[in-house]
Order: sequence, then C-alpha cells, then structure tokens
Amino acid sequence: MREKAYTRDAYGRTLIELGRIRKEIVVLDADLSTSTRTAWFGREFPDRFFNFGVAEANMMSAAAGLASSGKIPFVSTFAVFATGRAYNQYRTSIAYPNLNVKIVATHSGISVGEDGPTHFCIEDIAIMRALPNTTVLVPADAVETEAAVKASVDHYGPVYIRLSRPKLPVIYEEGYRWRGEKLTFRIGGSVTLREGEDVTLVASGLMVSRALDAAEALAREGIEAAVIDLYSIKPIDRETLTEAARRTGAIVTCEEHNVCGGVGSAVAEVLVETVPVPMEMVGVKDTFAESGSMEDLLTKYGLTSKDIVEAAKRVIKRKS
Amino acid sequence: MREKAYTRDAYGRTLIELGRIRKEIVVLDADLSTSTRTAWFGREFPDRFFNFGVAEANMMSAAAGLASSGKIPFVSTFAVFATGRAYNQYRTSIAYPNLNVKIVATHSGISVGEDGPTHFCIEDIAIMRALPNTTVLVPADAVETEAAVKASVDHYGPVYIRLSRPKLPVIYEEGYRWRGEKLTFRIGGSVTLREGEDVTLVASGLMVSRALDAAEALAREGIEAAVIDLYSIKPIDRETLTEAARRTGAIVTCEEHNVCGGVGSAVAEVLVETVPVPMEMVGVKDTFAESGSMEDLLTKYGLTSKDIVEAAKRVIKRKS
Amino acid sequence: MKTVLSLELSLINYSVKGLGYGANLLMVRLGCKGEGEVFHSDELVARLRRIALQLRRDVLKMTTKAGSGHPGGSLSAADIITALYFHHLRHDPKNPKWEDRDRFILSKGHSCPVLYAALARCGYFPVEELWRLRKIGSMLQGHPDMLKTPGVEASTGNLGQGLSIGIGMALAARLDGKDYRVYVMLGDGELDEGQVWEAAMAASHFRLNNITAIVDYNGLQLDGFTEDIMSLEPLAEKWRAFGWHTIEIDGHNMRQILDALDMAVMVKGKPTAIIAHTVKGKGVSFMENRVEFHGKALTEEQLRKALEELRWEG
Amino acid sequence: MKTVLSLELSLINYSVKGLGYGANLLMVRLGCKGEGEVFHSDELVARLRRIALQLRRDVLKMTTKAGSGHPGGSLSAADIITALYFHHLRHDPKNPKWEDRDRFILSKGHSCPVLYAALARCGYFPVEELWRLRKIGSMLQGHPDMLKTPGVEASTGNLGQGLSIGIGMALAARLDGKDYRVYVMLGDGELDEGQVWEAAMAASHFRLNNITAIVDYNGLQLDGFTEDIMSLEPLAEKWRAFGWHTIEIDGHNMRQILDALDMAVMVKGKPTAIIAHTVKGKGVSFMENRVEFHGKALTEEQLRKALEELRWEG
Ligand SMILES: Cc1ncc(C[n+]2csc(CCOP(=O)(O)OP(=O)(O)O)c2C)c(N)n1
Ligand SMILES: Cc1ncc(C[n+]2csc(CCOP(=O)(O)OP(=O)(O)O)c2C)c(N)n1
Ligand SMILES: [Mg+2]
Ligand SMILES: [Mg+2]
Repeated sequence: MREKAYTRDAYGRTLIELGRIRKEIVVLDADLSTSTRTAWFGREFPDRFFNFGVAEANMMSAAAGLASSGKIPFVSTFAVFATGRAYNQYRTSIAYPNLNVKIVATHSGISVGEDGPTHFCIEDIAIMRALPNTTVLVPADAVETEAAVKASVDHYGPVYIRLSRPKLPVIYEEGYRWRGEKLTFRIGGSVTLREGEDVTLVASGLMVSRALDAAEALAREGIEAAVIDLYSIKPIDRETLTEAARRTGAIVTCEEHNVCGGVGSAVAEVLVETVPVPMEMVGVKDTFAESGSMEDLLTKYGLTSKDIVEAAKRVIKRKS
Repeated sequence: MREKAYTRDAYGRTLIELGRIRKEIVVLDADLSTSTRTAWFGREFPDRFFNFGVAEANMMSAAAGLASSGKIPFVSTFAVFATGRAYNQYRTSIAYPNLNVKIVATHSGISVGEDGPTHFCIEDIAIMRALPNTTVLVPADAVETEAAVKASVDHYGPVYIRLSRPKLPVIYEEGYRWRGEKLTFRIGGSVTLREGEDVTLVASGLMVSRALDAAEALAREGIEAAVIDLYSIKPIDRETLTEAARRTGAIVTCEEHNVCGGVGSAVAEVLVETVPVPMEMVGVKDTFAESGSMEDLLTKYGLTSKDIVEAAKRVIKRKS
Repeated sequence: MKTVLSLELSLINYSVKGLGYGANLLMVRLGCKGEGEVFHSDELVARLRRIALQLRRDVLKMTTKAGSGHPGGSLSAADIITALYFHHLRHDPKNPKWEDRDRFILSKGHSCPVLYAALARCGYFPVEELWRLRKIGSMLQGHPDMLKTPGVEASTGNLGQGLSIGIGMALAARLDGKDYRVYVMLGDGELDEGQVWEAAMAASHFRLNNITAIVDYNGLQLDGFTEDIMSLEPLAEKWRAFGWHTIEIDGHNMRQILDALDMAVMVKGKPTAIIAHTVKGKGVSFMENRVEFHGKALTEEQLRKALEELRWEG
Repeated sequence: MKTVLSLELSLINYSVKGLGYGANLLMVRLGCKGEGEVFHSDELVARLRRIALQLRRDVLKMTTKAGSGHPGGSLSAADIITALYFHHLRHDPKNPKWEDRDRFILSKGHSCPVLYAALARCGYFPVEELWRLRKIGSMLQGHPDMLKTPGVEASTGNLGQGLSIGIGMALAARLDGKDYRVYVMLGDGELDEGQVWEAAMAASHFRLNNITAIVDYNGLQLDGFTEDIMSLEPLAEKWRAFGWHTIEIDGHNMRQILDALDMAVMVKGKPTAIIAHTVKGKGVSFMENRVEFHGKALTEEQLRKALEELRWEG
C-alpha cells in the first residue's frame, strides 16, 4: 500500500517556497483559500495574496491585469469554478493575449465525494484544452504536483493545473524520482512507469496509481502492460504515445473525467493521425454522478483498477 | 454554384412558425436579438420574448426557471457568449437537472470574419459536448437549420444548436430533401450525401458544402470520396461512422472549430473504440486566428475544399 | 389589546434595531392590510419557534451522521426556512408539482440540510431519509438536486444562480396569469457574485413584484468575515439602488420574519429584498459566529453538547 | 478674471445639467487643489476639441474603408478619449511599455476605432495603419488585441472584463509602489454584466484610489435604448452604493471632462466613477441617438455627408 498525501497541500507548500524566491508571484483566490491551501501563502505573504470573495470572473480578469503588469498570478479555486465559471474571462483576458497566468484548481473529478455533482468537475480538461495557448497539466500525486507547479513558473504563458480534493497515493519518491531515478517534469512530457508489450495503460491524475495496480494484476495473469503517466495533456507527448501504440498495438486511457473530450479523446486525436490502434477509455461515462464517499463513487462509476483490467483485456482482444 | 442563405434567418423564421403552434415557447436574448434574429419572434410575440441585456449568465439561469415552470425557452446570443460566458450556469442550472432549454447560438467559428477572435468561437462544440445530458447539433445550411430547430422542440432536454454569421451555400432542397428524397432530421443521426469507397469526408456546418466540393474535385482525380453531413455531434451516429470507416478505411473530418476536442475528436473517440482507421482532421489548428474577411480567413486557416482534398490524399496514403 | 401591545413592542424592536422598518410597518397599520393578516399570534410564533428548534436538531444530526456538510449557514437560515415552509408558503407536500404552489429556491445551496429537514418535517418525504444524507444512492445530495428530491425547486450549489432561476419562474407566473410567488434565499458571501446583481437589475427592470429575495446576512463566508473578505456595506442601499423595495429585519425574530414576508406580498411594481441579519451557527453557543463550522460537521461529542443546548424552553 | 468667469460658467453649466457636480467643484475651489491644475485654458480646450474632431473623422473613414465596425459608440467616446490621450494620461507613444505609464483600458472594446485613431494620432503607429482596420494581417483587429497593437493595454471585446483587468493593474501598482493610474472606459449597456459589479465591489473593498471608471452613458445598447432593454437608473446611486466616489458630467464638454479627470486624482481611499452623459453617434446629425449605427459602417455617400458636418468651426 502506498502512502497518501494531499496534492493541494503540496501546492500550498510549493507556492510558499516559490514565493520566497520569485517576488513577482501573487496569489488570487475566490473565498476557497482554506480548501485550496492558498491561505498558507496568504499568511506568509499577505501583501501578495488577494481574496476576491465569491467572484471568480472578476478574479480571473484581474489576474490578466496583474500578469500584464509583470506579476505571475496563481489563481485558485475549485475546478468547476476555476474553469467553467470564468471561462469566457479566461479565454479573452488571458488565453487570447497569452498572459502568464497559472490556474491551479483543486477538487476536480468525482473524488470530491460527498459534496456531489455540483462540485465535481468532469469537464475541465476538455474545456481548457479546447483553447489555444493553454497548457493543461494533471499531476498524479503530491510529489509530481510540486514538480508541475515549479515547471509552470518556468514556462511563459497560461497553465492550467488540475488537482484533487482527497489524499492520493504517493507514487514518486521524494524529489520526483521513480525507482531511484531522478525525473524531469517537462511541459509536453510524460513518465513511462512500466514497460510492457501487450497493452499500454495511459493514465493521468488519480488514475495513475490505479493503472499501476491494474498492471500488476494483469501481470499476475501473464499480461504485460506498459504504464504511462500522462501528466501533460496539452501539449501532449505525441512521440511517446505513438511509440507505445506502435509497440503494444492497444491502448487503455484512464482518467477521472468525462470520456467525452478528455484525456482519452486527446490520445485518440494523436493516434488516429499517426498509429491508429484499438483503444478503450476508462473514465466517467458521460454522467453527472451523485454524492457519496470517494471510494463508493469511483467504484460505482467505473474508475477502479478492476475496470482498467477489464478494459485492457477487451482491447487486447481487439488487436488485429 | 449553390445559392446562399443565412442560417440565422432560417432560425428566426422557424421560431415564429413554432411559436404559433407551441404556446409554451419563450425566447431569451442578451442584447443581440437583431443579430440572432430572435427580434423577429419578439415583434410577433412580445409577451413571450425577454431581452436580458448584456447579461448572459442571468439569462441562462432564468431559462432554467422558465423551463422548470413548463416553458420551452430558446436562448440565443453569439456562440462565444452562449457557451463560455454562461457555462457554469448552463452546467448547473440546466444540464445537471436536464431541463428543457434550447440554446441556439449564432456567429460560431471564424467565418464571423472582421469582428475578430474575441467574437469567434472555435471551442463551443468541445465544451458543450463535454457535459452530460447535452445534445449538440450543427446544421449545414438554412434548410437543415429549420429541421434542427424543429427537432429540438420534439426532444425533451437541453439542446445546443450552432449557427453561423454569414450566408451559407444551400445544400438541401426545400422541405429538407436531398436529390429529391425527403430526409428526417434525427438527433443522433447524419446524412450520407455521397457514396464512395476510397475515403469518407465527415463534415459539419459550413464545411459540408466544402466537403462536397472536395469530393467532386477528388472524383475528377479518380478518387471516390463518401461525404457525411454529421449534423449531430452528440449523440453521434456511431453506426454510420463505423460503417464508413469499415468500408472506406480512411476518414477526413472537416469542421469550422478547433481540432482539439471538436468534431474530429468526437469521431476519433468512436473509431478507436470500434474500427481504428487513419484519420486527418481539417479544422482550425489550435489558434485564435485574427480579423479578416470570411474567405480570407477560411483560406489562411486551412478550411477550404483544397485543404480537404489534400487531407484526403494524405489519409489515403496512410491506409494499411 | 394584546395585539396592540405586541405591535407596539414590534415597532420598538424595529426601532431599536434602527433598521428603518418601523415606518413601513406604520404605513401598513394605517390601512393597507388588516392587522390579522400582518401580525401573527403568539401561538403561531411559539409553534414556529419550536419547529425551528427541531430543524436545527435535524441539521446537526444529519450532518454529523453524514460526516460532512454545512451546518453553520443552515442554522442561520433555520428560522426563515421555518417561517416559509410552516406558515407563509402556499404549498402541498403531497403534491410537490402543484402548478399554483409558491416556489422557494435555496440559492445558497450548501445550506440544504435545513431545507431537507423542513421538507421532511412537512411531509415531502420520510424523516428517515435525512439520515442517508450524502450517501451513495440517497435522494439527499450534498447540494440540492431538483430531480432527486421532492420539493426541491432548483438545482443549486454553485452560488449566484438562484435569483436568476427565480426570475424565470416569476416571468412564467406572469405569463400564465398565475399568482404564485417566488422566494429566493441568498447568502451574504453569495452576493459577491455579479450574477446576483444582473438578476437584481433584471427583476426590477421587469417589474417583478412576485419575487422576494431573502439575504441570510450572517456576516461570514467560507474564508472569514464578509467585512474582511469582500465587504458589502451599505448593503440595503445597494438593493435599493438596484430598484428593490428593501426591508431589514432580525432574521431570528420570528415575528419580524413573518411580518416582512407579508409586507413583501403587498409591495407593488417592484421586487422586495429582505435583508435578514442573522448569526451563523445560531442556537449553539460554540458554533455561533465561528467560520470553522461553515462546512464541517460536528463530532459525536460536539453533537451531544449542541443537542443539549437545543432544547425547548418556551 | 477670465478664469474666474469661465469657472462661474462651468458652475452654472453643471447646475443646469443638475448633476450635483457643482458642490464638488466648489469644495475644490475652496483650496484642495490650485485652480491652474483643475481648470484648463481655452487654448487647451480648443486644441483638444479640434483633435476630437479629427478622431471622429478618422473613425468614420476607417470603418467605412473596412466595411464594418462600430462607429456609434466610438463617436460618443471621442471627447473623453481625446482628453485622456492628448492631455491627461502620463504616457509615451515612443515607449509603449514604459513601466510608469498610466493605463487606459477600453472595456467597451467594440469602440476601438476611436482608440486606434487616438493611438495613431499620438504616434504609437503610423496613421496609414488605420486604413487597414479589420483586414487580414493588420495590426488593427476588430476588437482590441494587446499583442498586435502598440498602446493597447488589454484585449477586450467581450464586455464586462475591463474593470476587473484594471483592478489587477491597480493592485500591481500598489504592490510595486508605483503611482501610475488606471482608467477604464465602460459602456452603459456593458453595465448589465454582473462582472462589472463584482469589480466595482472589489475595487472599493481594496480601497483602490488609483483606478477611475468612466461610463460612456449614451443611452443606447445594441438592441435599443438602455431604458427599454435593461434600465440602469438610478445609476449614480448604484456606483455610490458600491463604494465609489461618483461624478456626473456632460461627456462632450471638454472642460467638464478635464475637470472630472483631475478630480478623480484627488479622491482618497476610494475609486472614482465618472458617469459621462453622452450621445451615441455624436457629431453627425443623422447618426446621433440612432441605434442602427451601433455596429454598422457608413456608406461612401453617408461618409461624405458626415465629413461635411465634421468641420472645425472654432
Ligand atoms: C460559484 C461558487 N463559488 C464558490 C463556492 C464555494 N462556496 C461554498 S459556500 C461558500 C461561502 C458562501 O458564503 P455565504 O453565501 O455567506 O453562505 P453562508 O454564510 O450562508 O453559509 C463558498 C465560497 C460555491 N459553492 N459556488
Ligand atoms: C459579453 C458580451 N456580450 C455581448 C456582446 C455583443 N455586444 C457588442 S456591443 C454590445 C452593446 C454594448 O452597448 P454599450 O456598452 O452601451 O456600448 P456603446 O453604446 O458605448 O457602443 C453588445 C451587446 C459583447 N461584445 N460582449
Ligand atoms: Mg454568510
Ligand atoms: Mg451605450
């Protein structure tokens, strides 16, 4: 069993660390700073923290003004508000003029749990990646979150980072290592966590640890599954994906997001234009879902490692 | 040369026609009723027309209240405002409770022309189809617009209909016929406009007539292209698409929309799960574009029949 | 005699609060509406206060049982919700879709525990459902879901949308020549949302006098005091400048609540806003005015203590 | 003597407009600021009026050349834009990114023709660029694009966002200890957008006195008169209730514009809103107050007539 940690805690800590060295970082929140952990930055740097109250649209456009004055604004709230509630503001004030704003949203997906569908966000990847100039990152755990937040500062332009509410199993070793090896978080990159010849599991966020579990379960049945942590949805790692498709001839995508327009869709876009192979998409099957505990929901809505195992077997059967 | 007609004129006329028989139809606009043509309904039925001023969010949620009181609200404004400006309102007030609201947006795509990128909408298909309970329709001409609007009333639940600013070539004969044959507009359906064995052109909206032109050009070079008018992006006509993939082994999608998350993406989602074949996507290549005349823009940004022809040749070369 | 006295007391009360409500009340007294309709019996008030206590107990029990939820803003809204569902609203729990019913929208959807308690105690569904709050398969979602829960009029939880939804209903009423009324409860933090002001502007532009907005002015939002996070004062002037007849009351004084609701019915040509001064966590000493109980359920131990405080003392 | 006279005339003028601005002006006269800074020479006023005329001519020529665009709201804004770019703003056309420059945001982005004319006539780019408005490859987009056009501070055109962007800039100024000021021009129809009121609330909460909002109150939006589409009155009370120092002026009276802009600089502890009463299509008889010229260019024939009217008569 892996240890667990909050990705939003990692965000809160990293923000402070970055805030110490990069004086141009400012942080904006919309009355959710206790939940998003930006309140920690606010306590450390009160002058550089702005709480806009429950007014996401205003916050988003204000970030544009701060960015065009040389600041690096981090804008945080829950994913459903960070994206859909201020979408037109993000589009026109920020993405269109390619301003240096980082949006870090917590409480994505259905693992939000008891608050229910009004507070889930199963569409943010789809809607953010639909806009030009937009980088979309989905870290898999707390360690990768730190790496993603840091990488976002070194990249000029709008970046959307998708985090979760609950603690997630920690996959990477401290300092962003995998099995001892130091990794580099690269916008447009990915991590191949496991090699395998029969099928490739392409996962993001909370589903990465589940994909690893699925790969182990498959291995016990003699099926060798490669596992890719696709932390960068846009830009997307075309090279690694096409190579994986070529080698394994079958892909399963795993995302805590609607299967319409999300990670599966982004991967499919690449493969049909390069190496069209059979795919199965594990994700939320176009439903708003309901309130419940995280585990109840992930099980009922088909996001367990068992669901991945079954999808892998289905897709392998479809290989030509 | 085909005749041309405004799809939004067809919308305006159809609304009045429907308004006469369906007393529960009400129409909402946000200070663009002269452009969307809902003003025509307003003149005919002033009591059932509500102009909300420049306040799309309020309009969208108000539509929810009207719908839950038994009305059938048609909500109109430009696509960039109808979708992104009131996205969270649409999501929670309408899509989540599956209310009977019809959103008919004009001025989609880049054919808006001189007003420029702030008024284009190249992301609406992606963001609307990312939500459950949402039907997404993209009529190809004025005749099909009438059919789509009428079909939307016979379907309970939220429907998004995407229209254009400029006049579009009229493809269908009066009364929604194709080469004399009466068609039925079916949510989840499509029209196969042309048969062909070498490649299938799957087009929507303004690109349908261009796909037909491309097919003729290809035919002159001995390439037989099937052409599908995919007017229903969600639900999508899986049967026709998989059948086409099976028969022709190569697909070109043609859309006046970003290639990230749009029609090409929706088609790719189907094919990788059924008949993975090589695809090329003709569409806006992830850029906001710029101001200019419609034709200048469609040419510069790769949306001509020539672009379709080239994509078709590329994809045919990739057939295995 | 007793009525007159209580009336005088009410007036004094309003004056003491200094909320400018007395003048209004006087006007009413001068003949616009009969006393009986405007002023309410001690028995009624006592009955409602008792029910409000019950709802508070329900709120705390169901959220603790669920292990999550929003008790603070449920308690601040409890007296108003009680006045609405157990006296003021025209509704029929046996026929939740009755066309002529008044509509209530909880725009501050996170406070649904108190709405659920009211609906259950009214008879929309069995009280036992309350204990399945937020569990998978339950009819009681973490935020109001109009498809799953009988009596819930709108799906809310993303703040700022309820007043707009209410406008749609009020327009529909006018179109259909129906005299039902629409009530929308908003949080004070929620008023930060521009959509609320879009709706405020539109409701007065459309001259909707069949809609009443009730602001649960408890002075706290999620991150702290509204005064610190995003100050709202002068709040009544804002509503007035947006064209609303505006009344300020003590949102825990049942008589003032009932009077204000009646008053709103009488206003012609414009919508009415009731700014209800409340206390977040009202009724439980250690919860009152404490931001940490915005979105956290009590522990079993805290619940025990709270329920001890929430006893009827007449 | 002359100054005093013109001052008196101004006062009379304000009183005639009945806009409550006189009192304010008196206060200033009583010592807060020297006369010379507040009141402007006839020469200056004449120069600015002449420039405004030029901008109006440019607006009509460039939109007719483009075959589309928004002349009506450009003409209503022309005098204010002139006062800003040719007198009030601290800026340097040779150094558009100068850190200490004042910022101007045209939130009602569709009126960019007049902004483009001002920028060109100031020297941000050659006047010839104006004739390539809205053509493919041009630096002058249909709506303002801060990446393509030197001097454009924000990309706007989706109404309601400019004041928020301005807040970001004003916060940055405070953080950096800079004394530049931020000016945001909004349309009256644009005020329907709730985001404007979110921004209004936030600017006063943050006590930003380095931001000035200017409302081009021309009484028309896209579909008709604001009074019919979405009424705004009492508009000044709205801004005041949202915590803004609020001044009303005649937005075509150059002296009043200059005075109001100066006044705003002096206000402490809160932002200032200048409600400028204007006429859409101002300066061309057949365009004034006519909704059809909101978003339509003149024909060649109409342009000829219009340019005849737009001649300097001192
Ligand atoms: C649009 C939106 N943004 C943010 C939230 C998260 N949120 C839930 S409750 C709350 C604070 C609300 O404060 P208030 O309206 O005063 O409610 P009350 O004090 O009555 O509980 C916030 C920010 C939300 N539900 N919706
Ligand atoms: C968010 C948004 N909704 C709608 C529009 C379309 N639109 C362009 S101008 C306009 C009317 C604006 O009226 P006003 O602000 O009064 O401008 P002015 O009269 O100064 O031209 C509208 C609705 C827009 N640009 N942005
Ligand atoms: Mg509150
Ligand atoms: Mg106007």
